[in-house]
Amino acid sequence: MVKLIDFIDSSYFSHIMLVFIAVLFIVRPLGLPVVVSEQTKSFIDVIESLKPGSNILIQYDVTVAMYPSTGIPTEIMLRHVMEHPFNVMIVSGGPEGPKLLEQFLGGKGNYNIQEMKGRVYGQDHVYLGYIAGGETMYVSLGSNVHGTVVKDYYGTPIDDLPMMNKINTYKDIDLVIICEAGSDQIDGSVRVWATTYGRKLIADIGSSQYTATLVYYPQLVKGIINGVKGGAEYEYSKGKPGPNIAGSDPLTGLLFLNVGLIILGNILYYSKKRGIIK
Amino acid sequence: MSDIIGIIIAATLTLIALSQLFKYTRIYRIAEMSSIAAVVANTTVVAVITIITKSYTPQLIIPTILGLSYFSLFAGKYRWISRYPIAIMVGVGTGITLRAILQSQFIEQIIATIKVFTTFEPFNFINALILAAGVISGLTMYTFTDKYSKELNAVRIIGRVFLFIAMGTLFATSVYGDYTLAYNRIKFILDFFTGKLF
Amino acid sequence: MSIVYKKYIPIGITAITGVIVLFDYYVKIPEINSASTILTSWGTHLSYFAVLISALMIVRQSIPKIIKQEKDWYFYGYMLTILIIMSATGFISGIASSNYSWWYNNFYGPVSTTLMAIMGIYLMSASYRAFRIRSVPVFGAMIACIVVLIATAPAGPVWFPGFGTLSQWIQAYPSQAGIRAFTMAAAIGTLASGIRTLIGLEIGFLGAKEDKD
Amino acid sequence: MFIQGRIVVGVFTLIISAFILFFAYTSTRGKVWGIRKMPQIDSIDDMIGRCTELGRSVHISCGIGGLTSTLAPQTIAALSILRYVATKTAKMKTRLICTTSMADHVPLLNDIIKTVYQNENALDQLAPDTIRYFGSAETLGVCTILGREKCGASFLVGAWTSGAVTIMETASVNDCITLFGNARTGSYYVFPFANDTLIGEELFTAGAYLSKDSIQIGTILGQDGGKVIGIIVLILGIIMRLMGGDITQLLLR
Repeated sequence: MVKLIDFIDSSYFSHIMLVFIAVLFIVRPLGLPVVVSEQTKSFIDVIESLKPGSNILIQYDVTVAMYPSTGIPTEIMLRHVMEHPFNVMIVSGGPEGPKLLEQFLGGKGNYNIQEMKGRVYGQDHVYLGYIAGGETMYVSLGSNVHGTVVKDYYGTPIDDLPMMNKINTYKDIDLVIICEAGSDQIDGSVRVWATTYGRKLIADIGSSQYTATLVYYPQLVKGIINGVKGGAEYEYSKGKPGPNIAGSDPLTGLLFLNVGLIILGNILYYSKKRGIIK
Repeated sequence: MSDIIGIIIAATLTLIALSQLFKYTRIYRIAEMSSIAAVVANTTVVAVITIITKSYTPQLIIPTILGLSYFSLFAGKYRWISRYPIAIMVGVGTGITLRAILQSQFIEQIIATIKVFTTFEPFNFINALILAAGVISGLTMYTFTDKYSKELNAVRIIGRVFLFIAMGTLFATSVYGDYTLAYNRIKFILDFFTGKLF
Repeated sequence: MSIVYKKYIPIGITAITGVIVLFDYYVKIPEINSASTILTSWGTHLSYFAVLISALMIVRQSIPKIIKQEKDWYFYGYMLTILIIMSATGFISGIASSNYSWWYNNFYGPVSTTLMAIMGIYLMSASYRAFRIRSVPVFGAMIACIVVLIATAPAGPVWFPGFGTLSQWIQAYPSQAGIRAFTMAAAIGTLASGIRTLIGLEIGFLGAKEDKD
Repeated sequence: MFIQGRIVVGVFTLIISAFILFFAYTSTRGKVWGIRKMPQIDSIDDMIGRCTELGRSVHISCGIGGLTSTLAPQTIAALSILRYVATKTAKMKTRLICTTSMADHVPLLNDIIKTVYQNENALDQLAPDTIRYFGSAETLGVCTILGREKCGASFLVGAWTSGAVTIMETASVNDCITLFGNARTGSYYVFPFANDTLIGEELFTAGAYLSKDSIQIGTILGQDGGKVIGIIVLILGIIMRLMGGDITQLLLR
């Protein structure tokens, strides 16, 4: 008995349980229910209520290490946006953004954009690449797009791209979508796009940024996708099960395992203290 | 071919790094040394290239000379020369920090707390009061005077409760992303052994 | 005399630099604004030299270990080999080349992501120990943590209806209060620490209080 | 000349600075201000004493804050703790291991540790690999050090990411006590996992508290003044808002 409790008290027990639960759910997915939260619902509503031909700016600041927790949820969002007849302009404020987005634009991601018919680069979507400068850069991008960026990611002057003639300042942008992970820049983005320029803003963020973003909901940020959880809700409400729903099963398991471990820890702690277990 | 070798190296290093969870073995040092070498090499290459390309700019001649004075660290007695570049760096860092720290972390927080008070409707009002009381008692927890210690200590405990509730909440919202990463690595290893990666 | 150039002049430099950069934020005086920009670029440039020193230090520490064949010396040999090969690749073919990124992606990439994963795994075992109720504050933390964990789990609100609202309330009020108090106090601490640095009181970065030669 | 929208911030900065300077000034005139006991900071001595008794080494790291970034004050506060710890280890002939992930720190650490050991006439005790640079792979390196070199205490002070959890867990497996001091909101939730904590502002006061210098202790009281101003403005604002006024526009001037 004492040995068993010592084993449970050691870290090995929780490590083994974690690996066990993760493997179990990967091998045998249960198809647990998904509840679509209010923030996700309003995120989708904002995109679907836009008129055809609207201009969207996507701020893509995902890092390599955080890709599983933030990048994969953004894929479904990018795909959803691309399915509608919008003009999509994408820009990265972080140096690791381009390599990751290239996978998506090149069709290597979980959703294949190359299969989508009718999407032509330069006419309905443009990628501006990585631009240094953080918040200051976004301010100047909003005031004068053509003055801030000269060439797109592939080296074409942006004046030659037909879509970019429609976008000159922040007034031409109807919606801004923030994809953010790891960096503490959500406040800066809200300051620039919502407070200064008064644009409609929605955010697709990693769960570590969720509390920071929730402060602005629903006044400044109109909708939030919360990491893989939000991605799963997105896929569920679009009726297209994908990697996010597959990933949300083990997560339910792991989070409940965590709750169980905390309760177990307290029970054992008090039993020992009261002398119930010797 | 180099892709396959890359995947094999990646999977091996992942397994070695994960082995640290259960027992520290010497083999773990391979993972450690590989990543240290890669990181240091990367930063060094970037630094050298930047120094070579930028040092000729007239504006940067003084910092280049100051930067070279760092090498006095290896000269024992004349170590103090390296304090001059350090003094500039610390001055810049302190100045940059002091600029906006009160704006975003002090005044805007006060404003946000005031704005929660919207109506006298009981539910909203009590919530707003809880928020304000939490902020005030939390700030009181951080006072350092030894006067009125009895009265202040009672408030300090309340403040501590609020701070810890925040810790619990932030833990619960943040682990979510970390578990996603853990689960993805386990999946990577499983995919490697079942041959899905090749 | 030596204390003047070992201590007082560096303190003066820090104070002047700090005040110029600080004032740049509040006033529109062209001289100060451009001086501040120049000083900031100096700071960035200087940190590249610090990288050189650090790399040199690693090499200086490893080589004696290899020569004397101390315990585990072959690991240091392995590290130096990769370090040299990677730097050479970087210098010869450039950091944007595919050769270079192959080394970086396969030697650093998997370990860095695994490190994040290990952190996730450790968080679970750490929470097992940390949230044992030893005091009133920890009790609050544990309750908040359990409620929010259940509400965050994708299937949580289905099995435990009501936790979603409760979790939103906790996040919006008590927890928000804690974070705000932490942030505001940290701001004042930062300000005080900065001022102590500028007036030469807190000079942890300048060696010891007095230098003995 | 003054930039709109930044005036009130400037005024606040001035007022709080004036408070700090006032308390420092009165201390130079011989007034002794009392501050409360801070057991977390006092425990630093016990942690090092334990290492000396058990014959183990002491590990310290000053975090990820670069010197030219907005995290610089946290790093400087951590360096004050480092100076204190290094003085203690030099006196007690305990081995010190100092790791870092920032290249910026390396020259500083070299200078501080060497000068401290020189002052204590203990330069011969200083091993050549006392300071170790790992780049962003620091966590990995520290885990090895804690396991291999038998550290009895680990001071993780300065700005930290949540990666510190990995170090703390490895430390607890290896029977090593951790002190975690940090003022970054992003890694706020890591505090419950450490044995001892310096939460937020406590980190900044540690240096002044440890110095036992009356002027520096005076400045800590000045910080209290800042908090009192914050509380007063907050309460005034709430009362005005409930009576239909608005102070928020004024604060944003």
